[in-house]
Amino acid sequence: MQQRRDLSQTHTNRVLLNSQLNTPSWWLPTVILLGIVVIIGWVVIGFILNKGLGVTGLSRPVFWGLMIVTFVFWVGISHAGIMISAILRLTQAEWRRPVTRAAELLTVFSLLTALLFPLIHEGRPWRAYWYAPYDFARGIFPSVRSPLVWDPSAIGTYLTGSTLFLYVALLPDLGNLRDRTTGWQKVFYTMLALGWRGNPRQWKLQTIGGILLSALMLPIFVSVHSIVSWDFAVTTGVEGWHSTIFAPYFVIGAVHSGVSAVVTMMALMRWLWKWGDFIRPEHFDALARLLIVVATGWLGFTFLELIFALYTLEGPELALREMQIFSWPWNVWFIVFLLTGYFIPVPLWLFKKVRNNIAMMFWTSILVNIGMWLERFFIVVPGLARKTPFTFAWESYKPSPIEWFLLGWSVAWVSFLMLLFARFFPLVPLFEQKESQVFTTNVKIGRASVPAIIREQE
Amino acid sequence: MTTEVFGKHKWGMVVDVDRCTGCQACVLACQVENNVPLNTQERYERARGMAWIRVERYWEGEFPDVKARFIPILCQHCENAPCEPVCPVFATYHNPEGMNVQIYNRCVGTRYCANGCPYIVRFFNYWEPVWPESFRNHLNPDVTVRSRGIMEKCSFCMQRIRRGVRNAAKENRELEDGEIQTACQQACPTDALVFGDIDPDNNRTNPGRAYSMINDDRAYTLLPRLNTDPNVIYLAKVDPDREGGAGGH
Amino acid sequence: MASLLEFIKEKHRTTPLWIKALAPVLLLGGLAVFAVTGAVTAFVITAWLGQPIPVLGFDQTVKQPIAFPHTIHAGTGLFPSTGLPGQFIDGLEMDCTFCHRTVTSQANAGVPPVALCSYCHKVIGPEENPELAKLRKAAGLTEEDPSPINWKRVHRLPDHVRFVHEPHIRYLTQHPSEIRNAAPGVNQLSEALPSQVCSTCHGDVASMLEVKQVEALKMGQCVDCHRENEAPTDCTVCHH
Amino acid sequence: MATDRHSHTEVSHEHPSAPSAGEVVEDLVAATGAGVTFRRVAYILGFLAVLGVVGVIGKAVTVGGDTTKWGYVAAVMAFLLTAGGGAPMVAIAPALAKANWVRPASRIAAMFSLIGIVTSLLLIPLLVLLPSLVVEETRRRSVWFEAPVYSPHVWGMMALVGLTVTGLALFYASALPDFAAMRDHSTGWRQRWGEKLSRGWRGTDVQWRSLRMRIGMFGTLYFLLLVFTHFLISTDFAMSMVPGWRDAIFPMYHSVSSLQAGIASVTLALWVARRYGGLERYLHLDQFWALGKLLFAFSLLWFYFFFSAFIVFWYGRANADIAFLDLLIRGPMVYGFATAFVLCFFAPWWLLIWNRLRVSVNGPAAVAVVVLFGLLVDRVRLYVPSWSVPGDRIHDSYLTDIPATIWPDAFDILTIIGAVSAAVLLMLLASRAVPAVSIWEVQQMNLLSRPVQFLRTHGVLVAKPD
Repeated sequence: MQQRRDLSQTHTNRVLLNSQLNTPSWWLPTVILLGIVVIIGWVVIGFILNKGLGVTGLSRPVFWGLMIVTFVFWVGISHAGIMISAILRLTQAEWRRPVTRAAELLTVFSLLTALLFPLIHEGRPWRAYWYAPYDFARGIFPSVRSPLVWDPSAIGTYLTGSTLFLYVALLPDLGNLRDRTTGWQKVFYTMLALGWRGNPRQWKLQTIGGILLSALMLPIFVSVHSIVSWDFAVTTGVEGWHSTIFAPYFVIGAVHSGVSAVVTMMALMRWLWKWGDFIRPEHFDALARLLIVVATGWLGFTFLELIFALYTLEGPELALREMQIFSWPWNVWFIVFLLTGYFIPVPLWLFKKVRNNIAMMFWTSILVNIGMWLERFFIVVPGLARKTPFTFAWESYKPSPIEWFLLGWSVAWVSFLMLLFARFFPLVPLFEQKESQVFTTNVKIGRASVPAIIREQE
Repeated sequence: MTTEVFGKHKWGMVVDVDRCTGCQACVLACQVENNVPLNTQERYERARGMAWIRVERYWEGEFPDVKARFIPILCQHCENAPCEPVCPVFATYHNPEGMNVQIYNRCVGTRYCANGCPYIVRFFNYWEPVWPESFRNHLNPDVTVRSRGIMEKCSFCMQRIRRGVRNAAKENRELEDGEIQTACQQACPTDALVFGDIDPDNNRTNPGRAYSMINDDRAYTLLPRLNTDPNVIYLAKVDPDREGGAGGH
Repeated sequence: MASLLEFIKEKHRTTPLWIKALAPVLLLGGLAVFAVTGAVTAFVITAWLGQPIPVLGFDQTVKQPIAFPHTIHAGTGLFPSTGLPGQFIDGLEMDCTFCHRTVTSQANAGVPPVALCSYCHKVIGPEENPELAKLRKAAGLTEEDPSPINWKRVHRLPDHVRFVHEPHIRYLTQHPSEIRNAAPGVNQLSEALPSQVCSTCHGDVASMLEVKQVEALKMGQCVDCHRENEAPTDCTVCHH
Repeated sequence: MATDRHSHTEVSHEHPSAPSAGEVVEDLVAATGAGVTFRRVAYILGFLAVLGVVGVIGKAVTVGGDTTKWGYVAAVMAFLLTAGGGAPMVAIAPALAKANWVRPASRIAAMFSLIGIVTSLLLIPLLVLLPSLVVEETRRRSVWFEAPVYSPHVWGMMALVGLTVTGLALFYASALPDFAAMRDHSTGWRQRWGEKLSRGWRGTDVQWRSLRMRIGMFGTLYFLLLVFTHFLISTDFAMSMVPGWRDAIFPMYHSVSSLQAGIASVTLALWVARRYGGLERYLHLDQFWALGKLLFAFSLLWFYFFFSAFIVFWYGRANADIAFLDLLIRGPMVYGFATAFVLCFFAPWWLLIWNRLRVSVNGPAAVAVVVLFGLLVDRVRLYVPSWSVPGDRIHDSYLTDIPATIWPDAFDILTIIGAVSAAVLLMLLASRAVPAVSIWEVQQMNLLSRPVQFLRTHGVLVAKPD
């Protein structure tokens, strides 16, 4: 709060709506460039559907590869939204305010991306509707025992909830935009604003809606990545997967990568739209402190996962771990994973100077997500490659160029969606910003001037 | 009795490892019987070869007292199969005859079952299968040709079982032991594979050959710690050099 | 009064813009949602009922290389000749199994070899019937080179279905009450003839000038019938 | 002061009026006086604690080296570690997150580290009884790979003692200003006691800064040690005794239920202090409401951690998985499991979801009793069957025979009652030696928050210094 400054509402409106009212000149070229990549990606997906999964590097026994890793990765990123907007909202953390919208948005888009990957990773994606209980004629329902049936329902619920949450929080800003635009834009925002006038009743309903959604989404938030983890953990036959710790381990890892992704995005937003007045170093500082706790928790879980894998002293398990940690080329990647996931960023974050340095935060948060992607790779692939002594074809999995391309494409696709969204809707919630201005103040205690927050009486 | 009765038998197989010479006749017979796509060199290089039954070689003992052993591995038709509950669409399930079956037309190709299988006997069709033109009319008409994007695995020659049961019903008689033979069993020169009804609750006058072998001293199952309860029973290799004569796997 | 009118006008003028703007969108959007929902519902309902929409082969006839009349061969009564317009011929009431000989013993009902046709049609039927001329040519009874008849298949199950005629015929002949679309009285018999059974799935072929598929023969239908008759419904019975 | 005292006895949403700094000191120092009832209770508890010692000795004499019968002693040790060890976290965690409500509760929470003494004493007989790591070339499952035979014992003891010492250090560090207050505002032995322990506290800027640093440091260290201790105790004292039991979440499950139990203990202690300690003025609905929320959250977490393990075992169906479920959930401990499930999760869930109960003083305290009892049963469920696996079977690859239910005998019951009584007695004695509500924290809270008129409603202005 020490960097709090009084910003007039006019200033807030003008700066935060700059993307909508005066589109920056870099926006169109960037979107076109990303758009080209996106179109190529869709063509590639069409190619996979047309040719079949032979074009991937998958083999036997590594039946799941890069696409599943990428799926888990994006589901992980999606955990940022609820972490920031629901948990911090319920605990009344003041510094969440400028981040909420972007985090929620990231949740929605990364979930959409995540859902795509298992779909195209199926042998016959056009039959995916069999996951839904519709077909009475044959008397066959989806198998509710399968984690692959739990998955779509959990992710679907999360996606629906996040979208609602995003929209409810968008309403006041849409009203704002409606009053500041003309022509087709006015019509567009008028329709979306649903008659928002900002009267007390509407504010009350909007607040109740937000709090209710946060509380209801918390269990979903936990369940989504737990269920993703059970995709792996319920399998007895794969060494390294059958671990009881997977659910909380995945969830905390997801928060680690998700919050880091939010940091990356905030730095970008600050640079691109010049929102230095609103996204301040103190916000990075708070997020970094949160990340230190989360990352350390995550490291603890990683440690427990490894220790209890070795706890059995069973041959196949030991062989798997030996390969994963000590054999070439896995050993190098394992070190890279540990360094990027924890041992480079976290010690750096311990310094206040680093926490308040946007460029450092940007690069360290990117490192975290490289590490977290590698973590998922380390969970999915080596386990399958060294499943049991019966693997007669011990061929290591080599992802094909198409799979690598799709991984990169997914980043471009999410960025594309984000930029497209940012053109039409404010990425920093205006009303939260103004509310924060009202709620925070400085009080004099003795000789010191201390930042203070006005809270509703409990 | 004139209609086909289903679920009366519990099929299983006994594999006498001591008799196996590793000649691979079973592999070839299975390939021909079940329209398994041809394995090219490229497929094996990419670890995508398909063989519903395979002969694995393993080494026993420490050098220099090391011995090469062979063991045929096929779908174990586990009673407690890890592949079954994970399928979201019931494309694989346990049928009343004790078999783990794969329904090709229901499969969506998640490959989750293959991840779960500790014996690695499930195969995925990465490509549409192709046969040379001269082979087209040699395909078994009783076996579905699997298209790309679905899983397949040993079916215990389901088509032969169905035909045998139907013939018995047509002739209004009980099925005889040994009447149904799987392709691999038929091809085995040393009679190492024995297919038959192994249901212990079945009140039969003639116990049947497979059934009489499952309680052998040498009988064991693969990976017992996973509690998959396979219906494929192995009889251990007899090793005269070793004390007691029988060496386990 | 005037002031009231003014008031209403004023009220009307200030209708919120968002309602005005939303109205056409809601209308179009509503229609679109309705259309999509309708399409999905139609799909689901057809799947539930097991009844496909009558296009693409179902309930349609197929042009065969020789206009073979099942009516004249299997029916009773007077039927028009397919080759000679205007002529009528008495139905022969032949048994289905006379031509489809393997139906009681094997998977396929069997299309008779041309020799079986020519056994009768060497002598029966006038020379000037063009359809019979095609048959005789195919059977090698003429000077021309014989060529096989490329009969078009009417009832085709998907490749992943293994349907065997034999047990179905066997069961239905012993349980005539289960026969559908049968001639009057058949369902009361204690035992039926194999040829009285066919109508269950194929309809009254004897009355069809050109054979068409009358039943959908979707999986739901198979499963329903198997359930009603306590036949096995395990997937592997038909799929392997 | 006396006129508005009654207004705090009834539960209301009104913000409590802040007593002046002087009143706070006098009130809280005066509250350390011991009455007749207090003495009586203390004597009874002391007697029960002695009975507990008799219980442990009786146990040693009657069953000798057979581990089977020691399950209940292990269980009560684990329970005390759970309930007492987690409590100081309640003081630290919200303090790190700058939450104001916790200030009046932090002293009592930190006081719970004294229970570590009882836990450490109980560890002694158990360490002797732990089967050694390597027997006839076979190793029992352990987190120690190539370690000396007695390493688990050494590490377990060091962790527990370290935890206790850190907890006491935290307790002492945060009590320094209050000792100074005792020095300045009381007479007799309390003054001398305060003078000795306050170590020249004058309240200079340097002293305050080092106080805050110490709390942060000891707090972080305490948390890390807590997780580590649970990791060691739960694996060496429970998991390693059951062949095939490999449950990576188990230490975390212990840590989380330790926090749950800690919250419950603090709630209960606060309620007792408020009801019988004459501290109504300082312990308000705020504290109970906040603790109720936390208790609710942690009860749900209990289920989450339990279920994460359960579904993997249940779905996995390997022999070891089945044996584990048979032993702890279906078999000899089925009633224990059902009771623990209801008391730790189901009852708190449905009780605390009810606003009238959660937003009250008595409600969370009542649920705290339920949760504490549930966690005792849960520890019994986890430890007793583990210790009842025959010694020659713990090197197998998985459990083939499920041992029968072991019921507690008289000595077990005496031990449980005695250990709990000793723990409570220590707490009671400590509350006489130092104010049960931290004086400086309350003063600081009054300084930092003040009611304000905000637009048309009432609000609180909370200052948040770095």
